[in-house]
Amino acid sequence: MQSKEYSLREMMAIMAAREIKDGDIVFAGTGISMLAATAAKNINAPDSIIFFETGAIDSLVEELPLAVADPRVMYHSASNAGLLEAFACMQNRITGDKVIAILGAAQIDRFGNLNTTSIGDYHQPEIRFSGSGGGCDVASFVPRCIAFMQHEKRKFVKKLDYLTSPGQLKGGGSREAAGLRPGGVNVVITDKAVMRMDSETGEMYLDAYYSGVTPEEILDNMQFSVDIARAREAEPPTEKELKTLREKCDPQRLILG
Amino acid sequence: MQSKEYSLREMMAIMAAREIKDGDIVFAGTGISMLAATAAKNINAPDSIIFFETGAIDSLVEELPLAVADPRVMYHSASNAGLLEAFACMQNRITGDKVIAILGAAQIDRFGNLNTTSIGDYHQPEIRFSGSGGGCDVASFVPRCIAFMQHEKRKFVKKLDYLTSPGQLKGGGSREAAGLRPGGVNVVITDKAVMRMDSETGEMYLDAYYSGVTPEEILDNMQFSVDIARAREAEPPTEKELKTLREKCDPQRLILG
Amino acid sequence: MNGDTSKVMSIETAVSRFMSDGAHISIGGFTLNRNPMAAVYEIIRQGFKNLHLYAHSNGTGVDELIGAGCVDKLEIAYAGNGKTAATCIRFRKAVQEGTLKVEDYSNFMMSLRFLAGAMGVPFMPTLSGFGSEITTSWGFSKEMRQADPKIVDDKLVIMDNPFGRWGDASKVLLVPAINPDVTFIHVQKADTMGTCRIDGLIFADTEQAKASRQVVITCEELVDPEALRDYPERNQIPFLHVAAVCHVPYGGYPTAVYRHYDYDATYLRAYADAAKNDEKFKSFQDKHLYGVKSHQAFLDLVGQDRLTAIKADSRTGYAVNMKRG
Amino acid sequence: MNGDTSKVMSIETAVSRFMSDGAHISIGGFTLNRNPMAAVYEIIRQGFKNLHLYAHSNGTGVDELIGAGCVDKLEIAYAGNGKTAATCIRFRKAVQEGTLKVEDYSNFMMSLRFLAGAMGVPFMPTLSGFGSEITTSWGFSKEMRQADPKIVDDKLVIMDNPFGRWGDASKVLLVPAINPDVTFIHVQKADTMGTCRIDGLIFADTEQAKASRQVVITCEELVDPEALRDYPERNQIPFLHVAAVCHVPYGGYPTAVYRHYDYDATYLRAYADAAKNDEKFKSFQDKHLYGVKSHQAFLDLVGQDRLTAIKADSRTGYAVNMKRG
Repeated sequence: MQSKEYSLREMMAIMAAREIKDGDIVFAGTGISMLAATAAKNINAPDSIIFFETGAIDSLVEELPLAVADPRVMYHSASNAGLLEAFACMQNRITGDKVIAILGAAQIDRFGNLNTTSIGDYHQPEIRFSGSGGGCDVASFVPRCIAFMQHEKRKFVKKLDYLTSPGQLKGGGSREAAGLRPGGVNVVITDKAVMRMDSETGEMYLDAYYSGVTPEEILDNMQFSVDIARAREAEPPTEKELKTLREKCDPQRLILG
Repeated sequence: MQSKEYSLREMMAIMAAREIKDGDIVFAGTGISMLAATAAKNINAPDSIIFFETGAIDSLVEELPLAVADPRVMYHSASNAGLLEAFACMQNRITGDKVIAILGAAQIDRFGNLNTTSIGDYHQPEIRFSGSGGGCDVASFVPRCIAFMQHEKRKFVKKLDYLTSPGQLKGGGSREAAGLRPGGVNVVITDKAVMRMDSETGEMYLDAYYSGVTPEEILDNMQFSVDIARAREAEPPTEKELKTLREKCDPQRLILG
Repeated sequence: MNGDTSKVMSIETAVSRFMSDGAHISIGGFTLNRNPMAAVYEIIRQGFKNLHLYAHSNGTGVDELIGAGCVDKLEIAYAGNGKTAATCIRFRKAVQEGTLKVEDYSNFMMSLRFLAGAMGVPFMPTLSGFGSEITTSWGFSKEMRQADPKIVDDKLVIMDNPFGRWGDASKVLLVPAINPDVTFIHVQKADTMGTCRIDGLIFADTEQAKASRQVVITCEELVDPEALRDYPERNQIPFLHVAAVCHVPYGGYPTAVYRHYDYDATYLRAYADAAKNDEKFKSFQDKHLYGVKSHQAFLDLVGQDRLTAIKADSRTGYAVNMKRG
Repeated sequence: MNGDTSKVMSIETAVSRFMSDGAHISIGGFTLNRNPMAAVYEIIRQGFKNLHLYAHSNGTGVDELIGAGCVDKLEIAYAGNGKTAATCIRFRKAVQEGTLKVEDYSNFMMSLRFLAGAMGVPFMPTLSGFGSEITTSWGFSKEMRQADPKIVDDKLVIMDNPFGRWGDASKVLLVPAINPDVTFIHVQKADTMGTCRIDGLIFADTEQAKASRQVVITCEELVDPEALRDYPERNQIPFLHVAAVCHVPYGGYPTAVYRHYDYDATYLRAYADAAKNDEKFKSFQDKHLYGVKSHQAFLDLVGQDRLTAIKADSRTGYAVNMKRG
């Protein structure tokens, strides 16, 4: 059963949660990405494993952490190690191939490359952001990455001001030519749509638009155009998904607002 | 006060113990080298720190371990880690420069290079030994290494059958030219004498012969000759040294026999 | 034997003994957790300048040091502080105004750089970062690097895999070792010789400590060496690496220390609010930083109520249901 | 959630499921400590041959596998077993008789090779070994290496430091990653998901496990996952890396398992005595290895008196004053 009453943030969290399958190791960041990971665990992928770059594995997240170093990620985990162990686990193909990651960015381009560093000239930036953190590492190693974005023209750009985290670089096999393994962002979840990367060209295309949003409106909010021929309307969250999200995952509404 | 009644093994243990100073981190192997480290700690260098390649630091050695992985090295230590931590601690100059190591070998040459691998052709050996273990690593990293040897012609050889652990290689700066830092064996303690490496040439010379042994007898038991001009008679163990060695360090006479 | 307690000293003494202007330093912790804040505040109060700071994702401590004008050069992966500041505010301001030179790496790269320093090798290899501008945009120019013997000539090096395709890699990216002059680490428990036992995540503290020429430990509890010899497997930093041990309860405040106290969301928000405006920030610093003489005086100013509110629950290790919204 | 117990199985099942002739395998422990002996004996009883074995200083297990004729190729740093055998006896015999191909490394190099495998990079750098014949004498020829895709083409590579003299090094020696098909580790405590808690020294077990495609854990105590969640910092191997968990009390016997039991010096000496003579060794194997059907039957044969004699003292973790001379 579907619900008409939900926020865009709830929609985004559920769209991301649906990408996660049982057995996946879910690399979670802060904010809505952590909520999506928790939602998957509580709704559709109980045997997914929450994993933090700080080194915590399979934490019992009773309260939503506000950072990946929040003590709430340390409770009741299978292991509390450190950054080296966490990134090694993703770089190593044996475990790394099971990882699905959720990332955010200030800018994304048509090939799923991300900017989390700066706007303007790198040496004299107009706006400085936090920097890569683990983003560049995750985008380098992890076969499946979800990017969370606000669907705005200044965020879906023709050319990134700084390429922090590699996606398909320039498409057409340029990722592998640079030395990277297959991977990087393959799904983009926004407040209007779900976009994916074409496995042939490496270019973004519109996979699903949310109820009440047209493909044209989506194109109007991007600096580059994408293929909309494959687009369908996204399946909205079910009552059950929403109930779990609200009551089990973020009862304090720290992320849902 | 000196004692006339002591075994050669006791003499060797005490000679090695005297090389150890307070503040030294003592890399100990098995057998007599472990006994020497314990002797130093109990006699002349109470603030030396016993350190095992298996990762134990400052263990409380209540019984002599029969191997560096003996559970007796794990008791009451400051840290029980692993091989990587132990060798990193020696490779790292900050801690590594404080290490003094005790090694053994089947063969040694005039430049303090050691063989613990094989006799005869490496691919079809007449006698196969255990191999490097940590020996090659220690000889590569540690500025001061003591080698324990039986003073026999087949052990002090013109040419090693296999160079396992680097000393001064071919002398004359060849160690540094190969990529190694200064270090390797600088003292050789045998059942007849104490030999040292000349800091200029890297070649072995006779530093001290034990009571009742002549320099000529020492030369007779080596395939190569060494400078004996600097030789003096070694100071025998004191009563106090022997008492501590026997009563505190190896009451079961596991090593002293 | 080994009863030496000469490493035990006040944080004021440790900072004045081991710090110097222009020093290359590193601080432990991650964003809002286990930052060595008592040490950070003391460095600021003692007025050390022109520091070269190495960090991976240290938020709170890094922003305070930058905000106080102590830092000239920063090598870092991430300057954010959880929900209170997606980008650290004084950091952003300093970069945008050109008063801080930044060299960007990733979290893994910075961790590997500390590991290389700890292991005593010139670099560590990774498969991260090919195609990223981290490899091509250098915050520190080649000229600046070559002019300073304490800075490595190359930010990183990319080379072909010398073992063919072994390890399923065609290329490797090498990141250079870091060996800070001094590293400050805050832990739950340390003994008088300097051995440390950390609860919860280690972050990269172990590698930071082992890579450093001098290590200053602040701890919630200072214990006799005997007390940490029961389970040596739990001691992550052996005393060999430690130069000073300072007993500073709440030495991580306002960041969290697992099983002891949570972060103070109220304080971090007040800091973030003040940080947005130069004048407000100056008065915030005057009150909380320069207006107090010690970490204890700072805690007294904050008040017992706030410390009680963040007290860790014994089951979970954090303050359950604490107001954080 | 995560209550999955499908990894729990007998050691017989685990060996038959994950082993195959010609497999590349690795075993944990060090000389006479925490070798996965129940697994080793089961591999021998099930008759796996032509194995490629990786070890650093594993004595007891390595010599048994070689003595039983299971191993064709060995990459190792040290084959000795403390006082009972300065050089492992069946190992020495096999090398001298030319029935075993050996590639020599150092302890640090082997540990770094497992670390490289665990970290997912093709190699690790070290400053060890320049000038040693380890670098020039290759046990596995270049031709043999190139013919086998599971063996790296180069034993090691020496190159100039790409960062100039950074890290006080002119050259670096690179050792290639190992990723075994299967690794066997014996631990004190494991949970049903596969997470392990090791007491005492770790040796290189963590890296060996993380480098391996499949990991089989044997444990003294099998516990519910809940039981290891109290202090996650103490769990060195998270379940992500583990394929099978087998509850085998005394699974490390005759090697020592810290806080549980000591090595059995009597058994190790009897083994060493028998190993010196082919016929005596055959009857020793017939009795202790092929004459029993399981590890429990082997322990029954050894007898309760011997197990009592090696029982660990609760203060020290080993058998105080045990006869070892």
